[in-house]
Amino acid sequence: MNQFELSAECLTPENYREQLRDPTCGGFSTFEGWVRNRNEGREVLELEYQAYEPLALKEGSRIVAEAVLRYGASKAFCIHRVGDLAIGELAVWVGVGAPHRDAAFAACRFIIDEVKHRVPIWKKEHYSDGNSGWGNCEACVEQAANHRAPSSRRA
Amino acid sequence: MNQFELSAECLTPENYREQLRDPTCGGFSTFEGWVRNRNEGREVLELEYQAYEPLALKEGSRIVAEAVLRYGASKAFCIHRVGDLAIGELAVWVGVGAPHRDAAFAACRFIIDEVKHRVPIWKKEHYSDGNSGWGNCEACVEQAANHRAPSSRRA
Amino acid sequence: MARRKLRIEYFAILRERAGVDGEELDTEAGTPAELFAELSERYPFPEPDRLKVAVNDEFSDWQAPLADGDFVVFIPPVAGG
Amino acid sequence: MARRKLRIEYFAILRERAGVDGEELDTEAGTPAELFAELSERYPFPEPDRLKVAVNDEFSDWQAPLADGDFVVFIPPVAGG
Repeated sequence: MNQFELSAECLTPENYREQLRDPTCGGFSTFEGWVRNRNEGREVLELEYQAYEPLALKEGSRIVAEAVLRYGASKAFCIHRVGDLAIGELAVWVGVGAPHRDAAFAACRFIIDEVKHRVPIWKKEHYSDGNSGWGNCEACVEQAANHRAPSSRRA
Repeated sequence: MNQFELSAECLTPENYREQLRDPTCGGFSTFEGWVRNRNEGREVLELEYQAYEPLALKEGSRIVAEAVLRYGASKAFCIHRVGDLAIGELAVWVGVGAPHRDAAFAACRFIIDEVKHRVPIWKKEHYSDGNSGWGNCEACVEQAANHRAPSSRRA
Repeated sequence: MARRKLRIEYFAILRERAGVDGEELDTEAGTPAELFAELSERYPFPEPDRLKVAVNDEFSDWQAPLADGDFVVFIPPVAGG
Repeated sequence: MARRKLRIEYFAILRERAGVDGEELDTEAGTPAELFAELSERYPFPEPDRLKVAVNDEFSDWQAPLADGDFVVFIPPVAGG
């Protein structure tokens, strides 16, 4: 079992959980990210995850290994969906087993936080008003457009 | 689904998880307590959980309700095993769904911490050296024995 | 002095020390504290300072008055999870 | 001036703006920063300050020298989970 995987198929938590079982572990913490029907006030119909796979796999595995080392966890695994997802579908699953619950919770939280910041995966939301957007990419593009506008006027 | 339950049968996380699914939730955090093969340096062969059921159910439900209110979680559930458990078996399961992951993690952690402190459930560990003990009950009994000894001498 | 009939159930270390799951008691004890002191004469129970008490399936004060027919449970330090 | 053949792949908003998944480029750009500036002349790309860059499937500095045959990916703000 690799420490970080990408999947174009529906995620199957019971399988990952089974593979993390360990008689030295007293605590096991999981986090699941589900596709919500709303984001920032807009109704979401479905979404799409795109990944730069070779680097996502490397960076994701580094994060899981860091979490294990930093918190003294025994076993950890994270898997992220790619492709089209419906509302309520599982987008990401993290599971960590550790001797005690402090380490299990802390390592699980570390992994999901770092994955969201560091792994090259992008989310495109499709809204009920017909619009769609690439998560927080849109803001930076608008910002760039605003930067360009004045310089065009100056030219 | 009650918010807190006791079970003499093996716990079934996939069922609880399924019942907590909610399209308004973006984050779902679980904690599982597994029976470890060691505790405080001693090899554990099996253990037994005993509960004062009517009060355990009341206090457990209060804890889950408090967590939902305090952290703005959407759904939460906790179930605890009673009876004889083997190494690796699931002793307690907590699951919390919330709009965002901060609330899901915090409420899940709150529930397991409070359950361990407030719900009248006791654990008897059976060790490989033939001894057994009622969790942290033994220490207080020894302390009491020490208190009584001097007073007996005075009597 | 007033006497009352109480029902008591034991758990964990208290059950082991008492040697019974529970019992009915005809007693002059008017509070859980007095009841526990009376039982401690018969059984090698721990000091009550780390214990809690429940009356009729709710946590109770050690000094709350007991009524005839009350159901009392002494709660050693819990260890769930 | 030295020219080099680079392979570029686009993701997310950059793929939409470029209108292609990727391309081969024969260019004088010697660093990812120079390459991005060149591409920004052709496509309505965002400012590079919130982007990262990877060369040959590892994160790279914007000023690292590019070699012939390098594979370059510009990484807009990620949004997994």
